[in-house]
Amino acid sequence: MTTLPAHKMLLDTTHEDPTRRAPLVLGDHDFGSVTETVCRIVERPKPPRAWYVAFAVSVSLTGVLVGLILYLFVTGVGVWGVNNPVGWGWAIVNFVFWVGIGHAGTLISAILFLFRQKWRTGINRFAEAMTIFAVICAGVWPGIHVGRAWLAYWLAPYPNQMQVWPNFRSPLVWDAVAVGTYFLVSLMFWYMGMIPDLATIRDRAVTRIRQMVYGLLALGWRGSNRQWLRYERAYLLLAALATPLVLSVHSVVSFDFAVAQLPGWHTTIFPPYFVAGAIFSGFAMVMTLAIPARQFFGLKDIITMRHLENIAKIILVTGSMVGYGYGLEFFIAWYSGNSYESFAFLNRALGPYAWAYWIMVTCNVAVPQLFWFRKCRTNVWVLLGACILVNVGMWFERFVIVVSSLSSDFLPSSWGYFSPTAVDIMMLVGSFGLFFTLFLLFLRYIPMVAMAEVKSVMPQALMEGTGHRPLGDYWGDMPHPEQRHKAVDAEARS
Amino acid sequence: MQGSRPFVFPRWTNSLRTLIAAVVIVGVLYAALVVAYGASPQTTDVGYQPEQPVTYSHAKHAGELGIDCRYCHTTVEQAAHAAIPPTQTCMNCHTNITIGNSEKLTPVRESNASGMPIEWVRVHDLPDYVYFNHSAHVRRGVGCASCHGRVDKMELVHQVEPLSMGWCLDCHRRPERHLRPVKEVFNMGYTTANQLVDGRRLKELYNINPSTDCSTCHR
Amino acid sequence: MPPVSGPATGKTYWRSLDELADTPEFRKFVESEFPNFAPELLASPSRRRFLKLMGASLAMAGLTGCRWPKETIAPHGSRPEGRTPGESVQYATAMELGGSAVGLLITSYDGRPIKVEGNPGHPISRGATNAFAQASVLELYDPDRSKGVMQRQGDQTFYRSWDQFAAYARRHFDALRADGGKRLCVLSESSSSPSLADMRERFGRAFPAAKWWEYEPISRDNERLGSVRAFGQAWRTHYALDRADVIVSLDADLLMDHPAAIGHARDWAVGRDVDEQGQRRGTERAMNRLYVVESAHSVTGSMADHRLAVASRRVEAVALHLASCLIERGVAVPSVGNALSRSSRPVEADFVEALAEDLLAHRGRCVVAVGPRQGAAVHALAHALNAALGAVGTTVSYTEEIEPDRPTHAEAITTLSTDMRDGEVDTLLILGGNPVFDAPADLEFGQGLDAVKTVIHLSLFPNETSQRCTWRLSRAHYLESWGDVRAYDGTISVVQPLIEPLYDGKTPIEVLALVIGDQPAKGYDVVRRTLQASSGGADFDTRWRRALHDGIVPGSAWPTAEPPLKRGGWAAELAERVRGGTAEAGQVELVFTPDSHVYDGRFANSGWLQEMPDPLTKLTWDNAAIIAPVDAERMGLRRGDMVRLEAAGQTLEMPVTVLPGQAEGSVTVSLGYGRTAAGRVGNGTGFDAYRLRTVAAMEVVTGVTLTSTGRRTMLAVTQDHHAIDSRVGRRERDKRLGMLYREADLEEYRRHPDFAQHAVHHLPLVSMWREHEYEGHRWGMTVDLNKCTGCSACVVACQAENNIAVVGKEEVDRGREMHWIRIDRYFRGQPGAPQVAHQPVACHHCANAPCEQVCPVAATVHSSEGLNDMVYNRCIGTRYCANNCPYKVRRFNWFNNHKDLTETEKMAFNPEVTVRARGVMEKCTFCVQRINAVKIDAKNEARPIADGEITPACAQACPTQAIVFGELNDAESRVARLQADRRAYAMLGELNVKPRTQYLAKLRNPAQPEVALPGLPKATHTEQTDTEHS
Amino acid sequence: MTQAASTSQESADQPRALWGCLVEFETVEELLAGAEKVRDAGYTKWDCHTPFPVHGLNDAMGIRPTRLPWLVFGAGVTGAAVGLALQYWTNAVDYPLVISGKPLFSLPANIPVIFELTILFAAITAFVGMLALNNLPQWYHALFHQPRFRRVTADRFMISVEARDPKFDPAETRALLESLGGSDVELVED
Repeated sequence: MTTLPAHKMLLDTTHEDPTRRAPLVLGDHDFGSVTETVCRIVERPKPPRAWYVAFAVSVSLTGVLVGLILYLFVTGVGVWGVNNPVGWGWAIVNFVFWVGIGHAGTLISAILFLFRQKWRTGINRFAEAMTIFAVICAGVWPGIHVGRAWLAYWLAPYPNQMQVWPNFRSPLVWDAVAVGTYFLVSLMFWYMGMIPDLATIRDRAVTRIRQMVYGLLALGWRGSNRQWLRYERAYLLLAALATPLVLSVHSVVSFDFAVAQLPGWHTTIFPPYFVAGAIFSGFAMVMTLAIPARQFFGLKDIITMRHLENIAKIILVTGSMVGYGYGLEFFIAWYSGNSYESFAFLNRALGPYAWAYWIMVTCNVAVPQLFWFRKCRTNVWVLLGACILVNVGMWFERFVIVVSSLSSDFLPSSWGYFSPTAVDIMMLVGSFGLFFTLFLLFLRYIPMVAMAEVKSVMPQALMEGTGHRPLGDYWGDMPHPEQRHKAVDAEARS
Repeated sequence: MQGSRPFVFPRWTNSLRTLIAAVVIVGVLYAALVVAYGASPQTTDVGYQPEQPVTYSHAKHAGELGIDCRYCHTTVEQAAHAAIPPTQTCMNCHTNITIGNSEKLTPVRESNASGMPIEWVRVHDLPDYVYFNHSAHVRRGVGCASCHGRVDKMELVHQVEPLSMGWCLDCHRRPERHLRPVKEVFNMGYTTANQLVDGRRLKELYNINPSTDCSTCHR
Repeated sequence: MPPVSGPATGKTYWRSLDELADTPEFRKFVESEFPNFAPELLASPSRRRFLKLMGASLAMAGLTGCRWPKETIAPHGSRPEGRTPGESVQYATAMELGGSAVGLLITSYDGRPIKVEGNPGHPISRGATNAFAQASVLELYDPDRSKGVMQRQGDQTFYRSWDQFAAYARRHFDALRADGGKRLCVLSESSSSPSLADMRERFGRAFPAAKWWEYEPISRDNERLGSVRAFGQAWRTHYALDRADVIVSLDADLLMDHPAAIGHARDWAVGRDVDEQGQRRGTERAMNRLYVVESAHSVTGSMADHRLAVASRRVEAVALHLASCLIERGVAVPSVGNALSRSSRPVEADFVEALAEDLLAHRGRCVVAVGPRQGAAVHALAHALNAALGAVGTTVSYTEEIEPDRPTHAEAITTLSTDMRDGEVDTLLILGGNPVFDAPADLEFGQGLDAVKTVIHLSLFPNETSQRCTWRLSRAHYLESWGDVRAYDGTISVVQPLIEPLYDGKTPIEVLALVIGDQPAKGYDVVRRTLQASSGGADFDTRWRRALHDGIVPGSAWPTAEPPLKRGGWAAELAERVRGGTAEAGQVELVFTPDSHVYDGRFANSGWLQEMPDPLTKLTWDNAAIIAPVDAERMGLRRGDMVRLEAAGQTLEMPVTVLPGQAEGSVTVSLGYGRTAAGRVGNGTGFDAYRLRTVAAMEVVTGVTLTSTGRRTMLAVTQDHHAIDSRVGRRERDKRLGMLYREADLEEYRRHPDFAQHAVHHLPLVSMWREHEYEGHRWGMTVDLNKCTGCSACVVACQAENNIAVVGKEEVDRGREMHWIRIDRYFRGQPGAPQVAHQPVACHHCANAPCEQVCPVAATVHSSEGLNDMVYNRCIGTRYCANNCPYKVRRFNWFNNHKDLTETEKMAFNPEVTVRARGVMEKCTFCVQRINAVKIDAKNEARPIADGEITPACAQACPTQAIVFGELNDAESRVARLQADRRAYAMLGELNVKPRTQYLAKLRNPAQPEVALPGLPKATHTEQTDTEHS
Repeated sequence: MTQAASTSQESADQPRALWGCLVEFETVEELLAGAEKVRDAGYTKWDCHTPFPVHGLNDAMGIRPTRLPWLVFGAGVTGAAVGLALQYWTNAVDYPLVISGKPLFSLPANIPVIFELTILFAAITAFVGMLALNNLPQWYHALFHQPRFRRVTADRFMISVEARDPKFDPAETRALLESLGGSDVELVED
């Protein structure tokens, strides 16, 4: 038992004590007020002006992206900086970057769910949304980066008059299948999680149009226990399926490189290190989005500092894994005695792309080390800044892997330098526009916190004495209602 | 809000569930069918029968009169192209033969006079990245009719086979189904009691093992 | 061609063919011009292929099953004898450049010449070609060519017909006959055509007082003068390099820049084709040894076993010192005798001494050759030395020279421009050439021209000169015309047309006939007449047909002679100059060379040549001032820095490029760039070096100042891009070189014939699965690095054969050139005296091709004959294969590269090869279209394919036959035997990709005993001090 | 009021049939207690309505676990089989091409696709199966007529017994539900 006074112990959400964890929901909330807090955001007639500004910007950037894609289609991929030897440029870099981002969502939902990490409830909803949108942004690239995009459907194994089939040995086919599956599963997972909350909004809706729209989306959910039974089982199954999927997807993405024989790509360490990197960047993005969200929409009670701190810890861990990966690459290159390999990495650190390499190392390895310190883990500004840097760093990681490896491979005669064109740059910016457009729409129209799940981890959902327990074991996780009220009074008195 | 009357979807909306399911399933099948048949050359190309500048009748010449294919398409055994005959070839006969209504022949005569070609419309048209060689086929017992059909029965020539890649491959994979003795190649009416048996024998005899390499047709 | 303006006359006039492409006028024009050809041209089964290629591939793309647009077939009205539509035929002809010819076989497809090959029966080409000949097809179809006849009146230009010109000519020239054409001049390119000579005589009879001048900007007059000095009369020197064991080149680019270069290369290669004892295959003779003394790094220099880089003007000193060394060693050098006092300072003593030793050791089996930039005296000395060393009669022979006592080109052009300026010329007839552009700057030829009332210019292009002329006559391309030419050895070839003149052109012969109103006026008749006259009448037609068929007139080569040396003061004079030469020491010299892309400027509008990387600098679309690394370092210059060159009162600003092996204090600038009226391709490329050229200094200018302007410009190179250059990179490059380009000295090779197998140490290459067997055919290739000179003929040949796109300077700079075969060029050793490595790299058709497994749509797979098939129409353009190709030989169509081609340019396409659409990957196919053609023929004739029957374009064009292609499954085939040779190695074989192309390791043959000679780096992998190249 | 509600909603409808009976609770505890009673009373066509999954309720209601997992398992196996068959047939049987000198069929290269298809099939089945077993989408339901029922997705817990239940009797059932200590017991018409 700790010596801290009860209220301190209970209200300092970052306080750790194996026997008494801080609550996941702060303030004097009951089911109704939670519902109220979350739904208010969706139901308020007008979003804050900031929303409009942000939306306008995002939409116009999306427009830029679309315009440039059309330009690309009529002109040819030559409008990018890609060349021989650097056949893949920013398009692929952006693809891997966005797919990486798209990992935290499903990961938080699925893996944390399986591990009974109840703190996920506060953040899983928009983490999942983020996943969907990120995967959409990712999906744009492979499609448009091929020279004859209008033939991309040849990747699909459908019977055709040519009697030719795709080549299933190609990582690109694996990639298409994996990312496609990942998108579908994430989408189902996300939507399924939303059904009860959509029902809530439906039932609170006042205008006919909202009642109809949300009514349609809620599929007539009645919260009946027989439904809940199958619902939870299905959810568990999806989680169980999504978990290996998350890990597989980025492994497969890493195969695009690992299976090639290009020095700097042909590395067995890629799958784990890509997955770690993906989780790393994914959580960084969650944080980047969560902090402003909870700020603007008054969700500090539900997305608590404890959530942020936990994310920070994960970032620290995965960041260090990635750093270890960087180190190990060099070791392997040296240890393998393969001169091409050794040069590839020497060239990364000291060659023409050294600048990119060192940006990457700084952002991905140095910056997260801040999170060893509680002060940094609990300071939103530090968190925000660090996470943005991490995202920058992860983009550069992909840039370094793709471009520096390609630019100098086996024959010195064919070494060449890649430099992006304006189109490259504007398209990357545009993809952010697309992402934020979707995300802002989400914030506006969809409950950004999984109410039903949050309720299920609230003390009221816990029945003393009955022996019944919601979602796994709660000992120490929830302070008893009385205790909480006492603490709150104490807080009020002091 | 408690007081206000809830909006409830009418009862029939529940039947939508089955409808949606049905639409999804049927839709998928339909798409598959469209791709499989609607878009296949079998549907789009077979039967293509353009108007020709001269109403030349293969049925008349090759059929009734029984003129050998090679009389006009002279290069078919030596070259990749089975050349369309020069106007002169027509005139060889038609300078003195003027049976039937001779308006039909006017374009031919004009061309012969001016030296300007008659612009025939191409019926059997392969994509430009496909390189088909007539000599390689007719010299190995692939009959004209196998690809062009019974031209000797056509008033106006039309396409009878899809000429799609899959169609080519079928024959390259199982040539025995189409092989005939080399001397029968130009025999439009050639038939055999048991094609498969003969085919296998000829395949042995002519030592035919068609390649399905990409570069066989695409260069 | 500049926009022509003015009131419409009776006849329509027009800017370019494509402008008219589909107007009725154009159709009429085409029909009238080539009745038989027109229908074929406008719609033939082959033609259609490229006409609507994009359309087709798009139809393929989205709208599955949609029929292609309706197509028509237009057969002949009456088919010409022996013409099979869609089958290609070869005709023999010859192409003349700078007054001597190369015999060619032209592939014609449905009446369109589409490909140039060497004529195996021709003494010079012997089946091979050079880049210029290869590119001549594109020149033929160039839409910017001069069209029909144009007349300039004031500032207006009118389209005229030949009849109109003929009428004018009759009036005009009849008037001139009065005074025997006193004020009439003809300026002609140098030509070896007997018919032209004949017509010239007739012209002389018609206009006794008229003057006839001959001018070539790239002139070999010094050789003539040299022989005059040595023998008292002009003789032409011939080298039999195959008989030579020691070859000494004094500033002579025998293998590249010589009328007989192709033959030289073949002969030289004979001496490099060694067996495992290091002896020439099948003989007891040793591999030959090449010494080169030069300032500019030439192709020949890059092949040297010992190369001495000295300023061009010091070569004579070296030559003189060599002579004295030989004399010391008791060689009687005729007519030099003791004119050389030993007082002449020893130059590059150790090199020359060793060289002298080597020459002595190989008396009668050596050659001393001097280049055209060296003075007459040096040439004379060389003749003396060859005589003294017993070379004459064995490795050196002499024949007569065409028109032995004509004035030199410099004299000719000078006199002419003076006459013009003095108003002594009323009518000037210019047959070919472009004097306004390429005459020495100080003559201001252009201004002189304006002083002439009537200037008639017969020209292939409306160039700088034509623009200042009253009449522009379009000249018929050699592929369009009847004519006759002599090879360097005098062999006569009949030039026969492959196609009716596309642009209504005529040949110089025909124009002369027109001018003097001579009959017959048709080229065909004139040529027949000349030939008949020269070779008797009896059954002439048979011999005529034979000549046409074989491409040569048998026995027409000049007989060789051994002219006696005559005493001359030249030796003393030379010694004098060398002594005085000290004065110039320390001054920067400027050396003019012909350009590897545009020669003297005439090929400036050829995209193929412009984009062909220079063999040494790898520069495309430009020329630059080549400076030595040391100079660059001293002046702090990098490639692309703009400098101001001042020479003989003329100045020129141009970029520099740094080239290892360039002599210190010597700047090399190639001529021919900086055209202003070349055409849409050539205009505004490069910098006009003629502006620095004066009559006084046609070859070398001394006392040049070179100052940096601080500005930079972009130079498109295909190798060593600046940005990629880093210290780690350079070190790695030098480290890898030994593995990629394996070489050894002859001695080491004798000791370890299998050294190439041990250049790379790697684990045993085991396969994880059972390897595929290839019954039937298994194609393979070898490239003999010991023979490849880097001349780049293969690059252009491949481009012509495979419809490879030209992408332009900016795209090349981005690294998007499309060449299927490239020649990697590395330097090794000290930048001052580097060793050069030329390594042609095309697709290796690996058995375990890394590109194949990564393609998602199976667009590149292996054929049952071991080819790595690339299926354009299946490719969706992921570019994954290119990323995964260790040889980086795959090329991607970043844009629709054929979008801007005119219909005429498209006529140059090879219908047997698909024209690739945008967004599609392409690469070397081993010329699969040729393989299949031969296979089908062989099968139709039920015969096996003979070894060597299938030859890819690169191998066919190669002058040294370094590239060999064939059947690996037949142990007796040339390629199989070569791959079994112990010099054979697979580049990057350690990756276990099992390439089907193998290289034969390079051998160097340094002098024995080992003496400290330049060109022999002590350590094989020395750190590059040069930051620019490797 | 229900009357009013329903009539106003669907005037077109035939005379109302009785659908069942509904009771409302404040807390989870009450709900569970009540549920156990109804269970023990032997009702079968009844259900509890909660804003979130209340655990232990299944025991309280005595309903058997769902068979969804077996469907999902089956789908997964199918996915794997399809993945393997597809790749084997297309690359090794229908159009065998020599690619990088590799065997026509090699399992390692096929594992990723097999794996992804397994997941895909299983996941779709889990989602669609859940909907199907739950009769969703079901936009119309008698309970939606109840204004109070809308709080069940927010903060209320309810028990509904259907008239279809054999033991259902308007009076008795109503009495039973009132005895549960919930509030506002009422009959629901359809």
